[in-house]
Amino acid sequence: MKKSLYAGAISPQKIADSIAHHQVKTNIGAHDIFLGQVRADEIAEKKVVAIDYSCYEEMAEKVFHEIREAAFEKFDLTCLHIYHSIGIVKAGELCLFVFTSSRHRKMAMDACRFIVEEIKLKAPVFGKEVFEDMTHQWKVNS
Amino acid sequence: MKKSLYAGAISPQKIADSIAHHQVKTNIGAHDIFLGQVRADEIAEKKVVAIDYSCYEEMAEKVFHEIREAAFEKFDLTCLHIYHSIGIVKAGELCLFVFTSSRHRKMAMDACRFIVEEIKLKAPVFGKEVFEDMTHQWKVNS
Amino acid sequence: MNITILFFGMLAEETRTSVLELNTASLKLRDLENEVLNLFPVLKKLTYGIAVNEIIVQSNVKLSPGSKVAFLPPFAGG
Amino acid sequence: MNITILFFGMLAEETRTSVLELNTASLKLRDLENEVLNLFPVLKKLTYGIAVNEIIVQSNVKLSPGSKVAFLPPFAGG
Repeated sequence: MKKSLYAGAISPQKIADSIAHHQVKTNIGAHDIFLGQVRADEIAEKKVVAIDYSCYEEMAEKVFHEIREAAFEKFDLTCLHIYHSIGIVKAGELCLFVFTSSRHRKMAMDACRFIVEEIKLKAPVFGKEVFEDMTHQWKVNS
Repeated sequence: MKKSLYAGAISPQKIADSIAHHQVKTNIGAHDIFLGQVRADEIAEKKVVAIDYSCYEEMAEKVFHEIREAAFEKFDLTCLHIYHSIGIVKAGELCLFVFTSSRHRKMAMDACRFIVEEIKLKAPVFGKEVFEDMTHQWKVNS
Repeated sequence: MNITILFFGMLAEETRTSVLELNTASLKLRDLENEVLNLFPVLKKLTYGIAVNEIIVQSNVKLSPGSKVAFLPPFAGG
Repeated sequence: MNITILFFGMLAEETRTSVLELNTASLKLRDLENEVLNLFPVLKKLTYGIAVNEIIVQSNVKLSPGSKVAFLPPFAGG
């Protein structure tokens, strides 16, 4: 089973490498990439400097796998990659990388949106928002 | 006025650099990236090896500018970049790079889709599909 | 029978526990849940969902020896 | 008056012309279009749109000295 959990922040270079790998697949006409980036939100006058992500690992990988299978079922995709950070991701760094590829744009875009919504809803991933003074609060998806 | 026309294929490295530049903007929570890739379609048993893009340059830049303005008007975006290749782009290479950033995912994704559709519809860009034997046919958006 | 109890995120922080092997007489999930709430009263004021063997369950399922029962705080992925 | 005629893509290929300075008596777009169709009859069997001064026009607009009239084949961007 392909792993989706990724230790630490996702680098722009990893994204470039992933895009480059798809240039041999000449039946692809469209890619859609969604990236989640950690915001330096201010909460009660304290600034978020990082999110420390943890998860229920076995369940999370299973959920990512099911989301991937469901996306291939629903949409006519050539390729699909999902990476979610675990561990510390600083404000401004990337914590989620969803990459869909298809012959046509509509499929790639519809699939990408579906996957992002499914991850938010179903992946047992937990985020500790760490403030400048090293206090923290637990993030909840809205 | 920011230029959107770009000489030749768009490299994965350019995309990585563009993503990296946004890591200082810590009010961004979501990026959406759409990439158009040239397909090696087979047409009447001949394989497309490249598309040679040309355009009505002054008008195209004006149209890209208007699409950008309309997107900022319609969606709550932090950043927005559009690059379209002009000249030869080989099969497997990237010819379009649309990059939207926002606090929240919905805005970034809605804007990205809007922009891609607007470009297809309104940008005076013309594509010559070049075959292996160097014959060609003119591409028409479907 | 032996059941593995797992806590994550805020729940692990509040209970100061992440894994617990419980020898229980509870045969069904709601009985076990009450047992756990009595052990960790702090859970009563927290929001959580429950996964049995890595699958989210809403109903009062039967448990088997070795079942893994995970208490999950609100998700924050993506 | 002098009008600049521009052809792009397939139209430039078929007319073997990309820019043309035309000294014309046509005051309105449809008259000019007919003049151009007579000069390049090949255009009659091709699909095109027209932009005057970089803006797509559907109606029979008035032309001014120095207007740029572009004949545009179907778009293929994106």
